[in-house]
Amino acid sequence: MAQMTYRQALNQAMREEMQRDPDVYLIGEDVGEYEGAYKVSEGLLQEFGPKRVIDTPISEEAIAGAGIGSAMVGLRPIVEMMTINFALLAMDQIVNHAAKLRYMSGGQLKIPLVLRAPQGAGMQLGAQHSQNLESWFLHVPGLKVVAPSTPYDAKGLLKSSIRDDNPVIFFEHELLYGVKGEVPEEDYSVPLGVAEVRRAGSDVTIVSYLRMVNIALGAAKALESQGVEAEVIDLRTLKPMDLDTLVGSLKKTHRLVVVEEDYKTCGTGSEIVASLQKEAFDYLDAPMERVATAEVPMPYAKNLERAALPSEQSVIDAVYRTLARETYQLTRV
Amino acid sequence: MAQMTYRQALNQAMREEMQRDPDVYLIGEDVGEYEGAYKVSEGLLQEFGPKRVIDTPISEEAIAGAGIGSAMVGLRPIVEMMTINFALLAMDQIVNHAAKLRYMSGGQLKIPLVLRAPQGAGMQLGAQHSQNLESWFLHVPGLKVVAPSTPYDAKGLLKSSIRDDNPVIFFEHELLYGVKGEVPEEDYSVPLGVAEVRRAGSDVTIVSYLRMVNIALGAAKALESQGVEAEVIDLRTLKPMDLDTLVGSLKKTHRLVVVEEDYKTCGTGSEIVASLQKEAFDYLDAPMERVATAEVPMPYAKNLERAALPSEQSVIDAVYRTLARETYQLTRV
Amino acid sequence: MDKQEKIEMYRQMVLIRKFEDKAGEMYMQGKIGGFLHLYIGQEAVAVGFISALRPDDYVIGAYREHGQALARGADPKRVMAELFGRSTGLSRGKGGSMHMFDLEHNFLGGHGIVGGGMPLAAGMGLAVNYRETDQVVTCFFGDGAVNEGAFHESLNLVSLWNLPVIYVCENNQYGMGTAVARASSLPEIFRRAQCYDLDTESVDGMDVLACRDAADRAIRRARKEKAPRFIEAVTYRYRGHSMADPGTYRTKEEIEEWRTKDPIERFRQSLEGTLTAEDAQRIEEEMNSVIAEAVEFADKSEELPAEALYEDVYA
Amino acid sequence: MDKQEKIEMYRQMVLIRKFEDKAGEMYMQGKIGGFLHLYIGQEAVAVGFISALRPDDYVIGAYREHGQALARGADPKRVMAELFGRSTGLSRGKGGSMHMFDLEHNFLGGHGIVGGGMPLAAGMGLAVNYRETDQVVTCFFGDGAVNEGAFHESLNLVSLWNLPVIYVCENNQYGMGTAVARASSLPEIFRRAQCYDLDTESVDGMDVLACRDAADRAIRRARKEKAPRFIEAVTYRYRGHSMADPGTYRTKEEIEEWRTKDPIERFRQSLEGTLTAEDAQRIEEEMNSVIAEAVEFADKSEELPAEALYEDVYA
Ligand SMILES: Cc1ncc(C[n+]2csc(CCOP(=O)(O)OP(=O)(O)O)c2C)c(N)n1
Ligand SMILES: Cc1ncc(C[n+]2csc(CCOP(=O)(O)OP(=O)(O)O)c2C)c(N)n1
Ligand SMILES: [Mg+2]
Ligand SMILES: [Mg+2]
Repeated sequence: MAQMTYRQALNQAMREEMQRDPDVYLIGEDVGEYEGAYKVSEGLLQEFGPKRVIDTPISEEAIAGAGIGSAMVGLRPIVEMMTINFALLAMDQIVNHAAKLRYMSGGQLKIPLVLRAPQGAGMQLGAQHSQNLESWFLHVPGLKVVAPSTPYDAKGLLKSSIRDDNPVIFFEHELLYGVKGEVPEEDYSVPLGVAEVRRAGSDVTIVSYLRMVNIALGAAKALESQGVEAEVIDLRTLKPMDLDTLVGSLKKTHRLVVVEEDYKTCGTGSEIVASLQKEAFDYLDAPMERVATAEVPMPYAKNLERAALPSEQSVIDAVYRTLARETYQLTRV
Repeated sequence: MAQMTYRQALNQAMREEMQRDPDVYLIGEDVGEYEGAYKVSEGLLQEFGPKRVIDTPISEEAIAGAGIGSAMVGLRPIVEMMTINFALLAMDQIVNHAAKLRYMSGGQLKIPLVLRAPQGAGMQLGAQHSQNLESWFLHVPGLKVVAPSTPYDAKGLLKSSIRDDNPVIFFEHELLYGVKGEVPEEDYSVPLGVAEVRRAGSDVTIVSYLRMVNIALGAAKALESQGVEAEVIDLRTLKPMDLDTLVGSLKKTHRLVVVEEDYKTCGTGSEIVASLQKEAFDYLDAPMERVATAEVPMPYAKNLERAALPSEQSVIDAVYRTLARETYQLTRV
Repeated sequence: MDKQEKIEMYRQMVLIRKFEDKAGEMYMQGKIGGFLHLYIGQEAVAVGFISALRPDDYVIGAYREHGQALARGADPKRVMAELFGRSTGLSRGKGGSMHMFDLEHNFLGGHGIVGGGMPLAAGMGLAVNYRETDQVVTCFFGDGAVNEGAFHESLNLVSLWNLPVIYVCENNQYGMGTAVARASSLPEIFRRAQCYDLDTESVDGMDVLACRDAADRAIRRARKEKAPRFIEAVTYRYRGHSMADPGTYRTKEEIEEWRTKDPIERFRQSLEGTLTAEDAQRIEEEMNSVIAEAVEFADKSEELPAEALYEDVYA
Repeated sequence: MDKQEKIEMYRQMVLIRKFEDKAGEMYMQGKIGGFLHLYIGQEAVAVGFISALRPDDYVIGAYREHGQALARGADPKRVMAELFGRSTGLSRGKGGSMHMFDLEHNFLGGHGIVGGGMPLAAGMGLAVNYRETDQVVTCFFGDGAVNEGAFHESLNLVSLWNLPVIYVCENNQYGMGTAVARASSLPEIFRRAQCYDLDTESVDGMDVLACRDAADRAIRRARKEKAPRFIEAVTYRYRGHSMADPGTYRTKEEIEEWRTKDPIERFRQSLEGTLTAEDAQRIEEEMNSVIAEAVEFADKSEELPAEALYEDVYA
């Protein structure tokens, strides 16, 4: 297997899918000549030319809309939003159009579109450039939502997303682009909707996705040295969500912590916890915990930004809260 | 007390606040000459003139932005979005600007703005005109979110919202405008962030807001005849949320059903359930239930729309699910 | 254009008029729900522009689109069934008045968000050039849409990229209750498109042959030279914005004045010699029965079963 | 304009240039995080336009706004402290480079969303008319913003409602790596504003007196007649889009060519007789120490304590 970065894995996925299917094209701000604000589309303009790698004006609504319109008549656009923060200008096209056109047309249309966007904080970009909006998209029927944490999944899930006949919101993370991992030489894809157990454990389940998987794994490692065995599950796809894997894990661990970089209120974790308290009520030995970003617009100052984001320590604390509970109950019994 | 409609109550609140404070003004599409798509601003143009009741072009982004800009320099706009569906075109202004400006300016700015919008389904308006997006706004720090179910609250909460120094998203419901209720003659307001117990009961707590409160009350009445005493709580404000009242009720009933017209996934109910499984873990005798709209773009056909929306029956079924659980456990013991 | 073609255009205009009259009636009877935006008064625009297209061209409208769907060849039975919310409707009853889709005729909706179809049309134009065909895209919308950001971004794109898109603004003088001059900094709508380096013009939207002529010219340029165009069709809606509109913002006189320019009546007069009084009478009757059949069809059609609620969300 | 005023303008341009040079340096040293968009090359625009304003007028910029904040009178110490993320910064370190706010000087940001400030400026103009004062609003943004829907909706509003807003587009030839002609259907940016019925013009953005003159005229019209205006200032950014930009999309020759029009150098030459070589030297030195002080101040300032994370969310 080759070692490559998350960025390179994404680049390969696009390149290979564009080679495979002439209807696949890439459109977005500075994706061509500039090769992407985060250089994810490096070399694509050169290989595929300006017909298939399209630089746009700064017009998010029309970029999304043009992608959708082309998908309505059979093309398979990959729309790059420079960051998810700018998708706020395209919400009408994404939610009122891409997500609903198939239904409103009684099934006549399909919208095979991937909207890729980096999200997340950690680079001191301030409140308007550090958002995580995945739960907004989870809330919208008609969309799928993908959020890979490794180069392997980035490539495999992007391929599946491009091949999918539905609008897929594909989240990337600015701080993952440079992360390396193993990626097979041969063609492969990762199916949408299947979570992955990144680390087995019996004491507590830590559920996460995107960059927070690394925080979860770091916390799990620290916990191990303290005798706590955490199972770490990487959701990979957020919609549809692989609840079965979570329930399976809970049956074993009876405790759960969700770690998300998004805000807690009505975030992805809220849905996971709300679903599991129903699906796995009898298996729960303690309240499930949510670790998320502080509910403030993201500050610029480094110390404050760091304080706002989930950390390994905050995950460890949450794990201990789920365990303390057991201790308490055990004492009482 | 006077009997008046929800629409009239809202109208009075705006009228009285505009009389009281010359900085308060109303802006939106067809709010003046047309008196609002739903006639909520009837008579206001006549009373206050075009300077304070401003008809706009169909430019949602600029309408929101102009309201926010005027608030940055001290005015107190009431921005009417004709319906919340069109706010998708103004999300950038609402979320990236209104919600964040105070924080990004280190507390220098305040944004005393109310964005009023009807939402919801039930009139066969189809997928692009029948959305509920309250959970999106709950997700955004810096905003407050209000959702009254009665004329009394509509007036009292709108007054508080107008007087609040923060951006408040004020949800109305198209099917509530014509509903009548008692409204005092004298000046009053209803504080933000305080839920109301609409009906006391000991067997199960039903939490709801906006139009669904009526569904909840209807279900509670039916349940009563079957010997089940439901407590019905009207949240009234969704952000900040009055969790205390919910926990208090759960201590008594040990069972809870949330009824929302929004989608379930990452909806308001997800947050309530996720919070309560932590805050009230020991009081829960059964998994909490969420009753919500079917996760499909809203269909036009009457029979399908009806099938998609929460009904008294679906609430009753959910209540029985929480009770069945008890029965089951009692049998087992 | 030969005689037959003109008579066919006339037939379509009568069809639309009668269809919309009947739809209004059915709405009052409670057979149709939701919002209903009638096209009466604007028939010349849909028929003039759409009659000039080839079957493989794309058409996209807004929420006042019954007339456009019919002009494009959609079966009146299925359009009515859609309004009735039946399984036989164009969109299986899931779309309703605002969301008619007929892919068989390359009619791509039926969109309820003001201006929302404009970027979609740009995308279709992009697809045409991508595939290197000579199709064109015709996109209809109202005067109100001109003030949306989507208008601006779309016009810039189609001009910058030379997309074969014809944007047709049906300036019917009002966006709901707001007169054009109260919403647009330049009341001559076509001038609002003059800062994107594309062809613009204004045409009499009550004159079907003028519309057809403008369409022919625009289509020629778009097909051969990939030149987009913006056309304002000056027209009028006789009825309220929707069935719920009391219409207090305009005078009876104004409406009467416009009615004297009625596009169907005017076309009929201009066709004298080509279209005899008997022909006109015969068309009238034919259309009456087409509409009657449509209502009967719609009325007899089944609703979708409740399970169908969950169909068509994902492909 | 008297001599003193011109020298003051010169002083400000030097201040901005030196401030930005130093900020770039501090960024490379890791003292500043996030994105840093330098204003070097564009100094004439901020100084020319802002020097013409009254203290009670409103100014709003985008994310390349340090120069505007400084020209508006913001304390360089606090601007630098903001970049350093310190509690003494203009926005308490919570905003950073892209979100400078200084209400004391009616400087209303500091906005990171391209085009996002334009509707806000319209709102401020609305507030001015609402209060019946004669303030004006000046709003800066880039050539890239011209293609956003917000541009269009805002221009229509200010024209329709006669709001005293002066929109200043700093056409520095690129939006990130995209040259104007690759993004705008009309490459002459001011022509993109000619369909809203407002005054438009293009001005040499490398000539501070030309900018000042355009500002004076625009302000007079806006104050007295409530007439909005759109002004394109043709300029150039010497540095990359941000510190991360490799800048491969333009040639060294192009940059050198623009450098020959350097706004500071050019202004200095035109001031010969008014501004002696010694004056210039003195200003240079003064500004060096202002900047040095600013860095020292920023460096010595405290960070906000962690609890402050939760402050400033709600009023
Ligand atoms: C984005 C958006 N804003 C507001 C509305 C509500 N609305 C529906 S139609 C309409 C008026 C549109 O006028 P115009 O574009 O002239 O079309 P017409 O109705 O005259 O055909 C408005 C404001 C909407 N559907 N979408
Ligand atoms: C809505 C939005 N889209 C994209 C971006 C990313 N972005 C930041 S600056 C920029 C280029 C803007 O160019 P221009 O308006 O010419 O301003 P300049 O940087 O030249 O001063 C882009 C695309 C953004 N911040 N906001
Ligand atoms: Mg109209
Ligand atoms: Mg630029």
